[in-house]
Amino acid sequence: MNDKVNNNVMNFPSEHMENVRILEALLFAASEPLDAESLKARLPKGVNLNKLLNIVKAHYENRGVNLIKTGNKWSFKTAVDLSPMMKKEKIVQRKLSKAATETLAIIAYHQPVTRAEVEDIRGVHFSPGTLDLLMELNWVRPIGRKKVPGRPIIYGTTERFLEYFQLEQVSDLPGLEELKAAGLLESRLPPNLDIREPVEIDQSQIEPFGEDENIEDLIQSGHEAE
Amino acid sequence: MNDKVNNNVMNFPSEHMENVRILEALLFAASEPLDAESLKARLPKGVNLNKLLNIVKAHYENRGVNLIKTGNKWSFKTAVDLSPMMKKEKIVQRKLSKAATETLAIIAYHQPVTRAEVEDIRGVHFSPGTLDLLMELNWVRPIGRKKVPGRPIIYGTTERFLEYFQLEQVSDLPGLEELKAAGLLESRLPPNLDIREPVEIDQSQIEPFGEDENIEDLIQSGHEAE
Amino acid sequence: MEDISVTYDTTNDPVGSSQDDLIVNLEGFEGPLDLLLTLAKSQKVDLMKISILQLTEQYLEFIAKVRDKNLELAADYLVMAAWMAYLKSNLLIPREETGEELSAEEMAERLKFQLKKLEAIRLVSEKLMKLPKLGNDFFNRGMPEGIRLIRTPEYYLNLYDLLKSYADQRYRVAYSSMTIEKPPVFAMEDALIRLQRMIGDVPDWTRLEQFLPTEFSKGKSARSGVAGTLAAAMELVREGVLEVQQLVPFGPVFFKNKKDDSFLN
Repeated sequence: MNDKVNNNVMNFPSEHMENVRILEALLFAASEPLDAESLKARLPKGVNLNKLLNIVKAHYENRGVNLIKTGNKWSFKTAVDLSPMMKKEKIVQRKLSKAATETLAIIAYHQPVTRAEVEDIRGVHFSPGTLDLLMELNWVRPIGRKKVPGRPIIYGTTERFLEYFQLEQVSDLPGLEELKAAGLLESRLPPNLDIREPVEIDQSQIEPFGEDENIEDLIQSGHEAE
Repeated sequence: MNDKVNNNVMNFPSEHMENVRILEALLFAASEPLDAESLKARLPKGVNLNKLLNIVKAHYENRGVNLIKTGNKWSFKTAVDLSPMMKKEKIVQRKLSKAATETLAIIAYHQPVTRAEVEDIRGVHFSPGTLDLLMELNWVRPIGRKKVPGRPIIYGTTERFLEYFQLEQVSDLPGLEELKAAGLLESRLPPNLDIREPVEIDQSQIEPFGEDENIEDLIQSGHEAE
Repeated sequence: MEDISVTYDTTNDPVGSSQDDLIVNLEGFEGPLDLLLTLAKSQKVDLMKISILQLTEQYLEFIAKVRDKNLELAADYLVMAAWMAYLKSNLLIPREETGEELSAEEMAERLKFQLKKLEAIRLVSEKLMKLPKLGNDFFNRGMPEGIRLIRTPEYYLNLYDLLKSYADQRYRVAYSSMTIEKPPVFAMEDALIRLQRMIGDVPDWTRLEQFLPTEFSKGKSARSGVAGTLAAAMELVREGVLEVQQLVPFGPVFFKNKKDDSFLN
């Protein structure tokens, strides 16, 4: 295999090969399409840029990635015939919002908790959809009802949450001393700082959902008893 | 020229060519390294992924862009030897402090390791923010708790760390073999002070989160079920 | 092994330089172990073969010089000095082994090993940082087109951000709930309402203290009660419904209903 590939490489006139490599790397790493001027500025002086571009273009012609000219700028793009399968589910990754991150953290550290308890701990009300999003991501789930008047729904983290953050168990999350040692908390702490040592959920404190209860409905309609 | 290039393409067994193209496109389009499971999910069923990856790797071996394996993930990167030509793309990077560099090295070479062990080797307490910074860079993460009183958190390096230094695995760290051979990775002084054969990390002393690969499998299967 | 044990004395530390230079650089040391390592390397032999006795002398001499110059010395340097002095005396006068405590020789060997270990980490951390680095020597795709892979959720979050978020949020809440605890104040507005309601029933001179609400009549909060009530009283005097009298400086203050007074007269 290596022999074959090396032969391919050797198909380029050797004096061009090094410049071709540089051109490939530049176009690959560039954060925007590059015009001839930008390319020339980064290549050794006196190169025949058009010739190099043609070599690269030809090399990638039938591959999964092509060299494309748009306007007077050059860039690599995935091959057009493959782009439907790339594009179909092309998505922009978004970082979880601050509110959702905080809510998730509080549920993880203080679980099992009710919605009202999370709001109390956070000191602000939920924006609608925060909990929905966390449940959609399958990081948080309703695990039953609290054995108190009103029987509010209580929430906890999921297996998926542990897998995503590569934790074996909830109690592996760092506690106060460890957060402090890791520099995540300032060394001078207010006396009333309330940091939980995260613990596994004690199932005896929880009343499981009834068989006739449709959890999805309860959550979506917001009819949980608070 | 075109003939020549087409011949190159034809050098691949034709039954692989379409899959090679898809693989190239996936790896080019991805914003981060991809593991085998992610790639398989996008390729026709029953493909021999390793064979395809080897074909692509060999094809790019001497080009400006290379196929790189870090951890158990694959990505294209510009060739390291072109570094001098890529000056303009360089990202200005914060230089790590001596404390942070040493802490990173101790965690990388001695992992899994507790904070106390790092402090013991350096002979000083953590300066606030050292671990914080390494975790923020996503080079270091808590990977479990040690099975000793107090169950201290143990730290290890991340896949991002491997990607950053272009290491396929932790055992590729420079000088690791020498350290082992000199008995310097032992947490305790050898009783008779003879230089001993390297002792593998005693896994029974650790409450593991599981080998990375296993975790990846879990994630994969868990997600597919959704 | 050879590599590790040989390379240390080829490093370019200020080993050859005098102790005065080292003293100036005290700030640059990462604790006593770092200082010991630098001193040990000046012996120019394998770290496992250094003379601990000599190293002890070097360290104690160094600490003495620093203290002569009245430079600030962190406590752990002094702890180490005390330990080194203890080690030295034990090395000079070997004692009977108790079986429980480490012998002086063992302690010395342990120290050598610790120094060697630190030195080894220094060496490998240099090697590590010399590796090609992402974003510096090699690069990722600059314009990833993005694909959704089955395992990739639309939202992402890393463990660091999760932990940081929790720590920050807890910290913030702890501080905000502290600032909420303002000292209670008997506002003039409240005092006015109270005084207006009460004054109709007091035709005779009555001490100010009688008008204080119970929660502002004792301890520190009484000050606020008196101030608020007095301010309210002044307002009522201005409106012509109240008379205020104080017979001696700092003496008790008396209030009286003015309307009733004028009726009687």
